[in-house]
Amino acid sequence: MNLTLLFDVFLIAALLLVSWRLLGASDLFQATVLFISFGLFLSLAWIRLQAPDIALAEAAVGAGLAGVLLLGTFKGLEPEEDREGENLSSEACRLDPISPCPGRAHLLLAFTFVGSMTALLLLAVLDLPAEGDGLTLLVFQSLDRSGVEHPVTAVLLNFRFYDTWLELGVLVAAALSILCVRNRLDLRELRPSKVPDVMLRRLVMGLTPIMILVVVYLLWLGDHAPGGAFQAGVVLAAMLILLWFSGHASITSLSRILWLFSLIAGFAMMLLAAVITASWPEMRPLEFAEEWSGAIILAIEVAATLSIGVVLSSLAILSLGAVED
Amino acid sequence: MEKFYLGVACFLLATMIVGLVRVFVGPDQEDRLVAVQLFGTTGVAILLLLAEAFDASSVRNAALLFTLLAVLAVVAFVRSPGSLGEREE
Amino acid sequence: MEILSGTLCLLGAFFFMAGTVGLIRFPDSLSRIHALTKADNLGLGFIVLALVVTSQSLTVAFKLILIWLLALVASSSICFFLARKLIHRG
Amino acid sequence: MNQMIWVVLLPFLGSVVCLLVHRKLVFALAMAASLGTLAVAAGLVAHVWEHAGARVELGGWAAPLGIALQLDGLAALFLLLTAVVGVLVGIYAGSFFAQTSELRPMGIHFWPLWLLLWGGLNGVYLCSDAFNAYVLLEISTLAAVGLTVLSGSTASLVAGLRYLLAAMFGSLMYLLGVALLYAGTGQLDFVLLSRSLTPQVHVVTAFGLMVFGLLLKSALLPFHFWLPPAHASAPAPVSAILSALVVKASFFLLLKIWFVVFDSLSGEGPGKMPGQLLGFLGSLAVVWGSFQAVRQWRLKSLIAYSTVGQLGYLFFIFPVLSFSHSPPHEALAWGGTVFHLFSHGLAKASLFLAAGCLLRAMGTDDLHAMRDIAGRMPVITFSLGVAGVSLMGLPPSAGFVAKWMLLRAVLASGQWWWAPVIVLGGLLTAAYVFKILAYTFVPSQGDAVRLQPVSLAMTFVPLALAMLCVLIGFRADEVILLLPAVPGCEMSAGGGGGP
Repeated sequence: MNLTLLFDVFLIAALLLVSWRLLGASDLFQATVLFISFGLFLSLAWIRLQAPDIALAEAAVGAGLAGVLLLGTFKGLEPEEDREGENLSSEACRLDPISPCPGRAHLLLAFTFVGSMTALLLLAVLDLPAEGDGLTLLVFQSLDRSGVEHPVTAVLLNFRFYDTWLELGVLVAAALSILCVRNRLDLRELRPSKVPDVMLRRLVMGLTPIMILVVVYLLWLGDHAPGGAFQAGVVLAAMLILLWFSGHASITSLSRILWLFSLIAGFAMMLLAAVITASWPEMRPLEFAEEWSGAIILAIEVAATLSIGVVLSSLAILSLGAVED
Repeated sequence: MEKFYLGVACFLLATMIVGLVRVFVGPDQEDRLVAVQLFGTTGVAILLLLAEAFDASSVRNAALLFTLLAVLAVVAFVRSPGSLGEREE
Repeated sequence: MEILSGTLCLLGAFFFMAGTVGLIRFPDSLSRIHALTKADNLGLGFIVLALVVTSQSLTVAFKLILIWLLALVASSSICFFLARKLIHRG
Repeated sequence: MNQMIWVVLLPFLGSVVCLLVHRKLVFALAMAASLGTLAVAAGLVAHVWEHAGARVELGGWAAPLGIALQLDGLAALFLLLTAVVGVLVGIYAGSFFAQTSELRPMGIHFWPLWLLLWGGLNGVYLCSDAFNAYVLLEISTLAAVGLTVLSGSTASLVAGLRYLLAAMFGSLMYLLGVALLYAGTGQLDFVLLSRSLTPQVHVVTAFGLMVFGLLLKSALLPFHFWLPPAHASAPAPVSAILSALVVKASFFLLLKIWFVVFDSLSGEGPGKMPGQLLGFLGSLAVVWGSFQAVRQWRLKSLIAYSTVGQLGYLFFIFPVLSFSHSPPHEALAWGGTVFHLFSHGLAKASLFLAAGCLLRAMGTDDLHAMRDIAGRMPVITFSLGVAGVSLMGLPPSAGFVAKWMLLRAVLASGQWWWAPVIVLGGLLTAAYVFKILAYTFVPSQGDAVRLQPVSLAMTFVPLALAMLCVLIGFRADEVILLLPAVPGCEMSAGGGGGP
């Protein structure tokens, strides 16, 4: 009896069951809760697929941020009276009053599309060559020239620095877009509630130092093991959101300019590196001298952690704080 | 010993699947959240067992993140602006 | 050592099972919350203990215990928040 | 050729600086970044003119591991178009967002987002890596959606969310295709990919997914549903940017995917049938989009639907080149398509900016309200007319050159059945352009509303764009010379190799 196989079968069964119920749920709250548990199973699946970096990220995002955003959005949709879930869902999914809610034809169309996509992808995946392992070998061969020991970090912050830099730009664009939607210039005055909650304040006071430690630990791990700026940034974001919920000083008390500085720190740091290397005559753009690359990557990771934390917590706070506006 | 840990992990995963019933039937929002909380703890236990079984320390970090961030969703649920409990307090 | 670890592990699994049974079978929300906290704290506790006794390094043992302590804090405060909300709603 | 990266760096620098400096300095610094980008882009065009293309390996990591930037004639022309439209729209926007106290806060977010978008667009033109292209599309999409919802009004939110979902779905389909290609070949670089592809099931699936994703983002007919509301509800400078530039970036990528990456799949590009299908959808877009434009009564909706119609012309290049690779009509097809891109970009920017002026002056963009505008706002009406003439394809505008070349390319390749569509599209375009102009000449019956004053910059930028549109009609030879006969051949010259 192969136990690994049994575990995988259970995991697949759980994933399919949860996603099926998730799609079929008429109650938005149930769907939200199912989505949170889906993240948990997914994280287990990433571990079985031997992608610990993604499992870490999924753990942080799935357990923390996704729950906050979805539950907060649910609170925003919830009508004044505590209605039963059933009547709520059909009202709540209407953003655009002109277009009707999904009807039978929509569902049929969606199922046909998804069905044919699945079939097509299955065919394509079965057709893939079995032995291909991409650029793994090349990455390991070039690892000693990259300045770090963990291959994922080397790819993200050295070999494909340009992509990571642009991804941080995507985060900046997302934060600015939400700001536009909310018609705001910064996060000040976004207070969660006037009611003090002693229990929550104590809890957050206790958790915050541990969270800071974990942020630093994850950041330090990124150099040689799964971890790094993104995972650390998500934990930082969770910490900032908790502080905000408990009424402590959080990013909402930052002045506009300080908040913007931390928002773009990662993007600007990488931009600075790009500008310096591009104007350096003997170097190619984005090329780091080997002896410096470790230090440069560390500095960029610190800035990126700050940015990711601030952007993600701002997104959550802006969408949650909206209810009061 | 690895096999044993893996077996216990399988068992815990099975209890999680059974526990899903509470998420499906509810009836209260709190019931569903409590069930998810149980999943979280069970998931952490599974992760720790897997970490031991496959000898992968990064899996333990994932477990650490899950426990650290477990309170977040519930805090969001009870403290979001406009939440019902709040208005009555 | 391995036998001790195995026994602790089984104990942990039993408490998880008990917690799940409580979650499914208990009649109202408050008692479900009660069953759950007791069960999952003990369950995770025994499993952590099982792993601690067989762990090779001190850091791993330390991390395991930290996880358990965090889980204790998290689940007790979560249950406090949820129970308070339930009681306020009546 | 390392200065190539500055077309990405300068807008990004401008974006970061605009976020941090005092609001009084924002416009000056943003214009400095814009003009700098224009200068670098012009330098790159000159470089291509003298030495053909160039390739830069970023970070010194050679292609399969790292990311390369690739400059060729097509990319240089796109860079130039974006820079010209960008600078002129920037001048207009500086005045537009200073008008009223409601618009001023929007201006604070406009500049960082627009410069971020500009850097992303320039990145797309220089891109030579399938995954990097995805990231660049994401940054452009997110910034474009941010610009769409700049006003925060409900209409713009609904339109912006629909745009976001459609564009994200398109990106994900594209990404799925990239993932399949990477799993199959272990390559991401365009040139290396094109060398290692063989007609297998997963390669064809990847081709289908990538093309589908990009079609969704470039709003070809059945996938155009997100475009009119988004382009019509955004503030005027944003509509101009979205219509003139953003949709074309994904079209540019489609050209590269089709004619560079998958060109080697069979002897004649990715086959005849997909080419004919795109041509058919393009014809439908030309007819349906123009027809819908004729039916609109709001000026901005009319112009937005006109974009749906005009984008259709771009897709005739696929059937024309899928039949045979013979130099004469190939050059015509490339020239016609690029000319159409240019003339449409400039004319559409001019139209949207002029519509913004009218909206400001009259407080509405309802065509019925435009009585006697020709007499009272002659410059704006003249810009509308000139830009309209170019859209219709009347000589001597660039639009005429474009449509004439496309018509000859279609006939030379023996596919006469596309010709009536091109002519019919021109007639329908004439119908909606005359519809606009006719209302501006209706004499007022004494009940004319008082017009709000419109600043000089806002009045003359649309005119400048419209005049440029006519002027490049005289520079057809240079544009054709810049374009490679087959872009794939030139690409492979610099591709691959060690560091």
